[in-house]
This record gives sequence, structure tokens and C-alpha cells, in this order.
Amino acid sequence: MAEIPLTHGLLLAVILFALGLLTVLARRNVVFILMGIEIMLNAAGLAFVLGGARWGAPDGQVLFILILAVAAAEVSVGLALVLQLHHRFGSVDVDAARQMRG
Amino acid sequence: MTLAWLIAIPLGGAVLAWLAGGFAGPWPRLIALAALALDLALALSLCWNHPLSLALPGNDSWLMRLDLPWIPRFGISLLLAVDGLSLILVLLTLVLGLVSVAASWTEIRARVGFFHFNLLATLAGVIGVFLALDLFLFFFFWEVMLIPMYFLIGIWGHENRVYSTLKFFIFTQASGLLMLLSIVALALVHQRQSGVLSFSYFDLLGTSLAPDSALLLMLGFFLAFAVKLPMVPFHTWLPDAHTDAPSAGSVILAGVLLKSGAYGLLRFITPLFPEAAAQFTPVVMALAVIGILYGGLVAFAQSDFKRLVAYTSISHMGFVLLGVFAWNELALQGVVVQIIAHGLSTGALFIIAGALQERLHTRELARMGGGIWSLAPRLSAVGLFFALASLGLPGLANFIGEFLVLAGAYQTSAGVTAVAAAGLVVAAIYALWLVQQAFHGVAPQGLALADLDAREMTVLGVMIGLVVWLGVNPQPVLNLAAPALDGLQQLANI
Amino acid sequence: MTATDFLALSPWLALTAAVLVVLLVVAIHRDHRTTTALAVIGLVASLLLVPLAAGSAPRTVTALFSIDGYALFFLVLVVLAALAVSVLAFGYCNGCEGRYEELYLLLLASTLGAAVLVASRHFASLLLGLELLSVALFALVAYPVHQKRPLEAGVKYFILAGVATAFLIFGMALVYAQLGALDFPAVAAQLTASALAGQPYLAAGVALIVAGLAFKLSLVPFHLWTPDVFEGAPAPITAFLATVSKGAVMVLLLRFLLGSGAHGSANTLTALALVGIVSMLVGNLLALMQRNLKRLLAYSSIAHMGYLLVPLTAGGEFAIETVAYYLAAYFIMTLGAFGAITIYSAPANAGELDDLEAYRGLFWQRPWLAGVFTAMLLALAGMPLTAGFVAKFYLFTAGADARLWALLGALIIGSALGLFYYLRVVVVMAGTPRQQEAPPKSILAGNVTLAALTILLLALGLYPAPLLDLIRHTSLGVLP
Amino acid sequence: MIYDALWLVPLLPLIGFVCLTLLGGWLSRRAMAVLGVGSVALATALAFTIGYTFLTRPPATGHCTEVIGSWLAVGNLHVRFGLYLDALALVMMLVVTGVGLLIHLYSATFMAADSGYRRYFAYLNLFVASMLMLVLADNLLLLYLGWEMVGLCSYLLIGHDYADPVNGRAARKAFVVTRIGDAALLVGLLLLLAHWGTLQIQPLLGLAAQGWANGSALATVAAALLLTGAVGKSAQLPLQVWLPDAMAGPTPVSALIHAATMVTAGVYLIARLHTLFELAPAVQHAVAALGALTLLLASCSALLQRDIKRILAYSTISQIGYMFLALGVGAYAAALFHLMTHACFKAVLFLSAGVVINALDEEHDIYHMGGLGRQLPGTSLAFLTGAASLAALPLVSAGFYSKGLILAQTWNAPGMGVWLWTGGILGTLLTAIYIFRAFFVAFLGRPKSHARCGATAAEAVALVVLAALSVTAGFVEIPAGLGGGVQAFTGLVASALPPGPQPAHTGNLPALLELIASLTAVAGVLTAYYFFRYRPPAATAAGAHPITAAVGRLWQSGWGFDWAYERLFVRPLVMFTRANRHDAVDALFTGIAAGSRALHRGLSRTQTGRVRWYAAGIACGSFILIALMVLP
Repeated sequence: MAEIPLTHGLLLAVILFALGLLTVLARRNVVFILMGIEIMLNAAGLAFVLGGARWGAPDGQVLFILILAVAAAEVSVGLALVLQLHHRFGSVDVDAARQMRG
Repeated sequence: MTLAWLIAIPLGGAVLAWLAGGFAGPWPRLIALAALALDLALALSLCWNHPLSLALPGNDSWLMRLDLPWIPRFGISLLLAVDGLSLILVLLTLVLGLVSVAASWTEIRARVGFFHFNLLATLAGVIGVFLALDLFLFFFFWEVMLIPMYFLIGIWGHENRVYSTLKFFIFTQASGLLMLLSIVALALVHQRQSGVLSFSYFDLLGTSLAPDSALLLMLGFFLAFAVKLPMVPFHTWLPDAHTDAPSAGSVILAGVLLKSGAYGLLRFITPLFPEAAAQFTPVVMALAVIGILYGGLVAFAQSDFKRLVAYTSISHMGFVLLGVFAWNELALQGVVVQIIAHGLSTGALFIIAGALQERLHTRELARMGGGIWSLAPRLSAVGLFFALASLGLPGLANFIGEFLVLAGAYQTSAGVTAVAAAGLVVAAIYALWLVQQAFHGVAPQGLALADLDAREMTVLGVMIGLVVWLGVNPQPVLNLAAPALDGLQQLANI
Repeated sequence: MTATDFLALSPWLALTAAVLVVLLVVAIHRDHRTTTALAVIGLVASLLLVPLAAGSAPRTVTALFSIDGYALFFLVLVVLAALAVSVLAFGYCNGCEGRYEELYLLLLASTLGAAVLVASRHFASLLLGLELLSVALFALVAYPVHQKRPLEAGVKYFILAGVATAFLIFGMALVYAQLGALDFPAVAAQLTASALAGQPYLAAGVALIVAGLAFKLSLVPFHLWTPDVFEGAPAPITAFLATVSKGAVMVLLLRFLLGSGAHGSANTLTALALVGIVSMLVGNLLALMQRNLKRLLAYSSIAHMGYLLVPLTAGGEFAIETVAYYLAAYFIMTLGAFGAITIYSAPANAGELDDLEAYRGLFWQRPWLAGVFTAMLLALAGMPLTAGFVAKFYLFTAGADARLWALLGALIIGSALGLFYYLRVVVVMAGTPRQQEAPPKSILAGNVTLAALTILLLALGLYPAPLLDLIRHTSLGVLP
Repeated sequence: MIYDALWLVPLLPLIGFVCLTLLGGWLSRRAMAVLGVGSVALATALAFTIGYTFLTRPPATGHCTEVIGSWLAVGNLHVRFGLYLDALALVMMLVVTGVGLLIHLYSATFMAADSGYRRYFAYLNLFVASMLMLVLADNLLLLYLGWEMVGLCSYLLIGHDYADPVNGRAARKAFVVTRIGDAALLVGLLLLLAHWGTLQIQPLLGLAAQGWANGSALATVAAALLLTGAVGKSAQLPLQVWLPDAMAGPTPVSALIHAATMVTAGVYLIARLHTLFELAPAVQHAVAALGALTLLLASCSALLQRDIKRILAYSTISQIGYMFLALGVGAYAAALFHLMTHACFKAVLFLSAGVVINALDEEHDIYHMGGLGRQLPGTSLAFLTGAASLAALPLVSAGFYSKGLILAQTWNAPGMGVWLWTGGILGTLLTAIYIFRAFFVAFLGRPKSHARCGATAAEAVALVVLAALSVTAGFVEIPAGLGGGVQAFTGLVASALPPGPQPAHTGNLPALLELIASLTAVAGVLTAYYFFRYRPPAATAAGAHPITAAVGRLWQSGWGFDWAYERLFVRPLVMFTRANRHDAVDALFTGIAAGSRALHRGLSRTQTGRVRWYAAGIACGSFILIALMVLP
């Protein structure tokens, strides 16, 4: 199998990251925003794996697993908040929650 | 330790006065009076105990010194020292402190304890400024005295007090930060040269600087002092602060706080940066003269008694600035006398303005209606006296100051001095206009006005006595200041 | 891991144990007092173990932690802050409806996260600490879920922190991909100015890491979340957010930047200086006419973090001392200020008293509280007598030593602006009260905390020498 | 020695002032009068004793010095409270105390109805003390102290009746205008101090005479500055505008301060420092020219005034013009002589005018008077003696001798002596016309109003003594042309002042000049008689022509100086200050504050509360950081 240049992989990760970011910026639904964040985290994970592959070290993969765990923890708290949001504001539209500004 | 006590006594008095505020009766006032009187006695004892070094010029001009370690990491110590110059200013501070306690006896009725706490704390801070010779400590006091002053104006002030007190604070603080920067930079330069980080005035004196950086560092100091003095065009905080301050606040502000600017100019600018100061002198002298004339002219247009007097302060402080930068013995002695004279005469005018406001509930000259002379001759006569002092009548203290300053400045620049002398004409215009508007004319029908009572007469009488005494016999003050000024001049001649 | 390693780690372990104990106890027996007591005991235990750990410092424990004096110093700071917040929170929640036991659990967890951050020497521990800190904070911010504002703040903080974390992790990934190392010393060894100039991915990675941390520090332009979250979160939690979270991240940033060659790169310095200048100015300007005190303090914290970029840009031994002292002072001032708001608001059944008008005449109604608040505000403004003054002096010295005139200029302008809004609050408090209020409920624990903070504030302002010596001692050897 | 008591002369009135000020509340009006008059009486007695001693047993050096104490000593500058008595100072001292005492006495009853009785006497005492300080000072700073203090007293007394703002305005005008001169004087002092290191008059003059070449630039500047001071105080061109308005003060004040003593301080100053002026010939010529010009302009103005006090005020300006003229040609003794006689006859004119004004209920307009000669014969006689003396009627008036001396010496002055003399003669004519116009209109003819009361005893005493002096004071100096050759006065002051210009050739010329002067004065009186007594319609007709009417208005308004100054200086100044009442400089700082607030509002808009916008902020920030890091 031909070696894929690192740059290509990183570019992919960047694109993935940008997609996640765009999701966060474009979608008003909190759940989608959460998904966007997940995509961004996974793009980072991909970059770690690529790095691990480049250096032939397991560190990258280890970090990826760590990221997964962290993301899971984050999402669990996040979903709880989304539930509460829906409960209080009657909507999962983030823009509904903008009492505080200025 | 005496020096530490000089600061500690008012501070202790401040706390006691605050605590005493909880009890009925005039306790805070009495405590304040007692603390200041005690401190005054202590300061006077310094005059008494060191007659020899005072009499001998050329002797080390420092009368007493105290040096305790404080923040060794930065070479900062609690370095207090007193020479004739500081001693004069401390005495002035204490006298005006007593005066302002007495002047606010009936004016301040709310939160008396806290008022006197702030008053005494301000005084303690100012005394600290005059005694501190570690630049960090100096700056510490420089800033710390602002806080209680801020409260004095902000709590017991008049209509526009919030605006005025904020303006006062921000002006002085912002310029103070520039000075802090200069202080730090100077200490660091000194550290690079000598390997020792120190903020002691005595250590920093000989620091050699590149001309450009010396000028910049000097500007940092200068701006702080110029704002405090205040120098045109940085003066606009003063009229507002004075207008809205209670009488005691105005007295302290005009009599003492402005003087800390003058003191700073004397003590630090030229001794620390002789070449840069010399280079900068023409600019400052021009600004000083502009200030003398501009302050006087704007004063003339004012309709508010205190605002008018505030602008006259700007004019008078122009003489101080002129004298400091003329930097010769005549001018410096003139500055010292002018400092005292202005403190007394302007302070008294503010007390009179306060007395009028207490009685008439206005400071607007137009609404006073004039004619006060027929109702309150004593008050009016005293007002006239201090207006005359303010316009530089010979035989009174201000004249000595202005004359010496002009005489000294003449040696530096005849042209500038000639223009400055025009300030005497302007002074006549505004001072007499004030007298005319406030005291002359016909009193409005049905206006009742109590004349000065015994307390007010005592306070103002003492001030009159001092102004006359200094006017005809300034020699004790001149003698006290001479060794210190001599020392300063020698420093600048390195 | 050896016994010595455990000894060195013991304060951290104590915190961990406290988390577990509180978790268990809450599950068994719900009691506000008990929980608070346990949390406090855990924190105190951690503090008591610090001398023990100090005996074996400096020491690298596993690849993840570096237990040195600096870490221990900040551990103490963080734990003390958490202690203060716990006590404040107790007074704040006591008497409120609802269950508040988990708050302490989350607080302890968050503290542990911060404690991990200050000692971390590896991207993994960084990530772990940061997430521990953040995830617990999401919940803390939104803890009174029945109110709208905390919930809104929680959601905002959660989303934005998630995004920022993603940036941070992506940055770490880029750095790893370029350098192949995850622990700071190894990264630092390769991360030189020339490497940064030659490898755009590496430079981008560093930039993203800085961005991720800057979010936590709410540096401009990553600051937008700060006021909303500060306003929405319960006051004690805001205090925690403003101090512990920022302090720990600042230490991390310091270790990362100053420890590596990144600091030698002109680009990095420009970026830092720029962010610093903009933060000082924008933070202060935003606070200028603000009428909500918590928002005001949020903006002020933006500015203060901007001030801290002065030593960070300056670099060198001296900068490390400066950061340590400044953070210590900042912790005290901020805890005190929010503490005053907390006590004034407590018990916060009907929302908090954070509108400026609510403070009119406070001086005459609750002189002690107003006095403390004033002292804290003056300290934030950098006035003498307080630790804030010495802290500002440190900044000036660090900046002047490195000749960062632009940064110092911004610092002066920012300070002048700062005076305006801090003093405006003081003026309002000194104004005439509008109506007579009912005598307040006295909260002993909270008042004790405030008293302690005030004493510390004044003590550090008047006689900072001992702390300076300590900091000097602890900051030796932080830089490679 | 009696000279040791010299310091008591200024001190006694000062004590009077202090007592009146401090004890005032406890004193009866009678006690106030006793205190006020008594202190000056004692000073006068002492002064005359000293004067007598000086005449009989003059000090060996012609002067004596009395040091009371040190005022200030800074570096090289030593200023002391030192008194210096020589013939010049002696004459001044005697004039001040003598006339001062009489006017105090006069005031004791004249001001009896005034509510500010105590204030009045206090100020008057202070004035006498300050004036004495001025003339006795042995150094310029002390002289300056007296100089300013008399100005202050002038201000206070002009505005004595403070209820009327007009008086206040006149008082301020007087003070401010003279202060312009004072400021110049002070700068002059500074110049002298800077160059010679002392303000002691005698050493200073010695140093200057040795150190400065004749006509050197510095000497010229110094003399010009001193002249400006003198011009202000003595109401000479171009600073004369304050004196006519100063008549708003009580009449005795006008007599004492604005006629007899204070306004002559400028003359004294120039005489005292004549050495300096001689070093600056240009300035000295200016002194003469200013004097001649002033005396003519003021005489013309006096010609058309209706207010009796304003006539006298312009007359004062004009007479001091004569003194300046004399000073300018070096006839110092003549100037001083005229100063002395002028003090007597102008005082009697004012005081008798005061009686008249009082008798007619504050009537100032001479055309509302008339026939007073019969109603107030004594007062009228006093006025007549004064008028005669002012007009320099030959032989029987003091003014004849003093003015004659001035004119004679002016003629002798090298250069433009003849022209100046012609001016002086013209002035004599005008003087005689205007003062006798006043006399004829006010005192002769049909009574137009009823005189309420005459002079009181105290007033009468003052009038009689001064009237007598107006006649006799000239006899101490009888010119050679008249055969007397009495030179008591010039002989006395010769020890202090150099002799005036001596005639280039003797012969009949001096007598001829005296004759011309005498005839001119008589012609003036006759002219006045013709126009204002014999055929008043002729005067009206002469004034009716458009050109003469216009000239008349110009003269009447004092040559339009007030008009011009009002527009050139006063109004622009007031307009500027009013416009800048709110201090334009503050706009800079309020502008900064407003700018900050605007920035605050702008930045606040970025805090939208929208999460996605915030996230965009993070993204943008990251991109900026990346750009900063990656771009070289």
C-alpha cells in the first residue's frame, strides 16, 4: 500500500474540522451543534492517529481514545443540559436562550 | 521613629474618629483636632530640636532619617527623611488640617466619624508623600491619599460630586501611572548600571541616562506632578473638584494636595534629571506663563464663587511652576513661600465660600446678589482681605512668593517674566470682580445673613495672622527652607 | 510509581479521595452541612499534605505530572480558592430550595481538574485536567436549573467550551503530528523559533493551542462568552470560574510558552502582545458603562487576563514571579468581590442582586460588606494599601524590564478606564440609600471568609515581602 | 536723636488703622474720629518736628537712614524695612502728613453722616501710613509696597459707598489701570535687581551711574518701565483714564489721594530715581513730552466738564503734567515745588467743592449752582484762593511761583525747551480759563439752588489753613526776575536733587518770561470772565458751531480714550472670557470621555447573547492567531 503523505491526511482532518465548525456556526438546533463539536473532536482525533502513524508510536492512538472518553463525558453533560433547555425554553433552538447580552 | 509617628498619629486619629462617630457629641471632631494638634507639636519640635543644622547652610540638609526594610525583593525600604522643605510642607498640612476640621464643624452633619476618618487619612497620606524618599513609598502615599479624598468629595460634596470626584481621581491616577512607569524604568536603569535594584532617592540620584530616555522618564514624573499642580492644559479636573468638594475638602485640595505636585517637581524633576529638565525648561516656562494668564482670565468669567477661586489656584500654581523651572535660589524660595501663601489664602477663600454657601445655599455670585457687606461686615472684610492676598498685595504672603519667583525667573528668562507679570493685572481683575460681586452692591430685600461667629473668626483670624506674618517676616520660613533648597541645587549641578 | 511518587502526589490524591467520599456520602445521606464539611475537610487535607509533597519536590511523577514548587504554589492557591468558594456557596445555598449537595461534588472535581492542570507536563494530563475542570463547570454553572439564566449560561458555556476544546485538541494533534512528542519537555526541545518558522502546521498547531487556552482565559477575541456566563452562573460559581479556572489555565499557558522555544519567536510575541493590548482595552471599554456587577467583573477579568500577558510576553524568571504574585492577588480580589456579591445576594431564592442600583447606599446599610467590596474594587483598580497595587507594580516592572512600551501604554490606558467603572460602583455604594432594607441575615461563614480575604488583601499590599520570598523560592527552576 | 523716631511717622497711622479695624466694634463714632485724626495728628507733629530739626540741624551727609528690621534675605538679595530721609523725602513727608492731617480733620465732620465711618477712617489712616512708607522707603521693594498699598486704599476709598455699582466700577478701573503701570514697575525692579543685585535705592543708583553708559539699552528699558509705573499712578497719558472716574469717591478722598498725594507718587518716583532717567535721555524726553501733552489734553477736557469734581480731576491730571514736564527737562526741584503748592491749592479746591456739594445735596453740576458767593462766602473765598493759585495769578498765589519756576527752567532746557515752554504757557491760559469758568458759573451770578449748610468748624479750619498756604506757600521761592531771589525751597532740596537747567544767558529774559506767564494767566481769567460772566451767550454761540461742538464732545469725553480702550481692550477681553467661561480645554478631556463611551457602546453591540456568534468569534480569533503565527 502506497504511503499516503501526511499532508493529505492532515488536510482531510482540517476539512473535517472545518465541517464541524460550520455545523456549529450554521445550525440553530443544539443537538446538531453538539454533533458539530463531535465532528471537530474527531477531526482532532484523526490528526492524532495520523501523527501516531507518522512517528510509529502508540501515543496518537492513546490520545484518540482519551479524546473519545472525554467527548463522551462532555456529551453526557451536554445532553442533560439540552434536556433542561427544552424543558425551560420549550425549544432546542440555541438562539432562544439569549436573555443575557450587552 | 519620630517620622513614622508623624504619619501614624493622624492615621490613628483617623481610626479613633471613625470609631467615635458612633457616639453622640462632637467626639470625632475633638479627636481629629487633638490628633492634628499633637502632630503639629511633634513637627514643631523638629524645628526646635535642630536649630544648628538649620542655621548652617552647607551642612547636610537632612534633619532626620528613618530606614526600615520593606520589600527587599525590589530593594524597597520604608525610607522616610525630613529636611526643611518637607518640614515646611508638613507644617502647612497640619495647620490646614486643623483649619479644615474647624471649618467643617457645622457644615458636616452627616456621618461625622467617617468624614473625619477620611480627612485625617488624607492628611496622613500627604504627610507620607512629603516624607517618603523611597520612590516606591512615595508613589504609594501619592496614590493612597487619593482614596480618602475621593470619598470626601464623593460623599460630602455638592450637586455634581460624582462626576467631579471621578474626574479628579482618574486625572491624578492616570498621570500617576506614568510616573510609576518612570520610577520603575529609572530603578531598572540604575540596576543595570550598578547591579543593585533600589528605589531609594539617594541611590537613584546619580543615575546617568541617555538624553532621550532621560527626557521620557522625566516626562513621566513631570506629567504626574503637572496634573496635580495643576498645569494648563491638564487643569480641568480642579475647578470641578473644588466646586463640588465640601469646604474642608477644598481647603485640603488647594492647600495641600496641589502642593504635593509642587513638592514633587522640586524634589524629583531637576535633581533626578538635570539635563533633561534644563532642556525642557523653555517649554515649561511658557506653559507656566500661559497658565498664569489663562487661569486668571477664565477665573474672571466664572459665576460660581468656588469655581472662580479654583481657577485662581491654577493661575497661582503657574507661578510655582515658573519658579521651579527657573531653578535658582530666589525662585525656589519664592516657590516655597508661594506654596504656603497660596495654601492659606486660597484655603481661606474656600472657607468663606463654604460659609456663604452654608448661609445662602448657593455659590452662584449672581444669586448671592452682592451687598453682603452691609449684612455681614466681618465676613466681607475677611473675604476682601484674602482676595487682596490673592491678587498679590505687598505686605502679604503671596506677594513675597510671587516677587521672589519673578525675580528668580527673570534671571532665567526676562521675556517670560515680563509676560508673567501681566498676571498681576489679571489677578487684580478677577480678585476685585469677586469682591464686587460677592460683597459690594445692595443686598436683596429681606436677605438675612449671620456674620462670622467666634469659631469661624478664630480660624480665619489665625490664617490672616499667618498671611500677614509671612508677608512682613518670611525669614523664618526662608531660613528653614534654605539648606534644603541649597542641597537640591547642588544635586542638580552634578 | 514509587512511594515517593505517591508522597509527591498526595495533595492531588487527597482531592481525588474527597471527590469519591463526597460522591458516596451524597448517595447515602443527603445533608447540606455534612457534604460541605466533607468537602472542606478534603480541601484542608489536601492543603495539609502540601508540606509533605514539598519535601520531595521537584519531581516528575510518571510522564504526566511534574510536581515542583510552582505547581505546589498554585495547587495551594487553587485549593484555597475552592475552600473559599465552598464556604461562600454554603452560605449562598443554605436556606434555598432544592438540593445543593452535588454542588460540592462538582466543585471538588473541578478543583481536581485545575490541580491537575497546574502540575501537568503532558498533553494527556492537560486534556484530562482541562476536561475535568470544564465538564464539572458546565454543571456548576447551570446548577440552579430551575432558573433560566443559569441554564442559558450553562448551555452557552458548554457549547463554546466544546468548540474551544476542539481547537485546543486539534492544535495538540498538529503539534504531535509535526514533532512526535506529547510531553512538554520533549515538545519544548523541538519547538524552536526556527522550527516554527519552517513548519506552518506546527505554527498553526501552537496557535490553536494558544487559542484554546485563550478561550478559557477569556482573552479578546475569545472573550465573548465571559459576561453571559459570569452573569448567569450562581455567584460563588462565578467566583470559581473567574479564579480557579483562569488561574490554572494561565499557569499552563505559562509553562507551555515560556518553557519552550515558542517564546523566542517574534511571531508568537507579536501575537501575545496584540492579544494582550486588545484584551486590556476592549475588556475595560466593555466594562465602562456596565450596570450589571457580575458582567462588569467579567469584563474586568478580561482586562486582567490581558494585563497578565505583559509578563507572559516579557518572559524570563521575573515574568514567572509576576504571574504567580499577580494571580495570587487576583484570586483574592476576585474572590472577595464575588464573595461580597454572594453574601449580599444570599439566600438567592429570587435571583441575585447584581444590578448596580441594588447597591446604592450599601455603605450606610451594610458598612462591613460595602467596605470589603470597596477594598476589593480598589485592589482591582490597583490602588495602594492592597495587593492589587503590588501586583500592578510587578506588571510595570516586568514590562519595563523587557521594554514592552506598547503593552504598558495599553496597561495605563486600561487602568485609567478601569478606575472609572470600579469607582463608579464605589460612588453608588456611598450614595444615599433609596429605602430602608430589612436587617440582613448574617452569614457567619461567609463573613469569616471575606474577613480572611480582606486581611490577606491588605497584608499582601502592605507587607508583601514574605510572599515574594516564597514565590521566588518556588519559581526557581520552572524554566528549563 | 529725633531721626530715630522716624519710623514712628508711618507707624502711628498704621496703629490707627489696626486699632480701628480690630477694636472697631467697641468704639463710639467720636472715638473713631479721635483715633483716626489723632494718629495722623501725632504723626504730623512728629514729622514737622523732624522737619524742623532737618532744617535747623541737617544731618551731616544731607540724609539719614533708619532701619527697623530685615524683611527678607535670600541669597544676595537683602531687603530691609529701612527708611531714608533726605530733603526730597522730607518735603513729601511734610506734604503727606500736613495735607493728610487737614483732610482727616475735615473728614471728621464731613463724613459724620456716613454709615461706613469707621471703615473710612481706617482706610484713610492706612493710606497715610502707606504713602509715608512709599516716600520714606530706602529700597525699591518697600517703595513698591507703599506704592501698591496706596493704590489699594485708593480703590477702597473710591468704592467707599459700595452700594452703588458705579462706584465699584470706578474703583476697579482705578486699581486695574494703575496696576498695569505697577506691573511694569515691578518688571523694572526685577531688571534692576537682576543687573545690580540690590534694591537699595542709593547704592543701586550709584552702581547704575557707574555701570551703565549714558543712553544704554538696558538703562533705557529700565527707565521706560519705571516711567510706565509712574504714568499709571500719576494718571498721565496714556493711562490717565482712571482719574476722572475716581471722583466717585468721597470728596476728601479725592482731595487727599487723587489730588494732593497719591497721584504725585509718580513724580516722586522719577525724582527719586532721576539718576536712572538721566542715563536714558530718550526716556527723559518722553517724560517731558508726555507731561506737555497730558497737560494740554487734560486742560482742554477740563474746559468742558460740568461736574465740578471732574473739572478738578482733569485739572489734577494737567497739573501733574506740568510736574512731568519739569522732570523731563531735569527741573526736579521745580517739579517738587509745584507738587507741594499743588497739594495745597488743589486740596483747598476739592475741600471747598466738597462743602458746596454737601450744601447742595450732592449736586455736582456747576450749571446747577450759581451765586454761591453770597450763600457761602467763606467757602467761596477759599475756592477763589485755590483757583487763583491754580491759575497762577501773579504774585499773590503759590501756583504762580511754582509754575513760573517750571516754565522758566523749561525754557532753559536744551533741545525742545521752547516748544515745551509754549505748551506750558498755552496750558496756563487754558488752566486759568477752565478754573475761573467754574468759579464764575458756580459762585457768582444768580443763585440757582439753596445752600443747606456751610462748613463746620473742623472743615473751616482745614479750608482756612489750606487757603492760606495756597497764597503763601510760594513765597519760599521768589525768582530773581522779581527781584526777591529767595531760594529757600531749591536750596533745601539741592542736597537731594540736582539743580535744574540754568539759563544760557542772563539779562532781561527771565523777567520777560515771568511777564508773559503772568499776562497769560490774567488773560485766561479775563477770557473766562468774558465768556462765562460777562456774555455767557457768546460761549454758547461758540459751542454751537458743528465743528466746535464735535471738538467739544471729544474734549468733554476726555479725548475719547475711554471709548477707544473700551473697544480695544475691555470688550474683547470680556468677550473672550465670557466665551471661554466653560474652559475650552476641558472639551479635550470630555471629548476623550465621550469617545470612550462611544467605543463602549460599539463594543457592547458585539455582545449579542447569540452562542453561534460567540463561536464565530472564537473561530475568527483562531484564524487571526494562526495567520499571525504562520505568516512570516
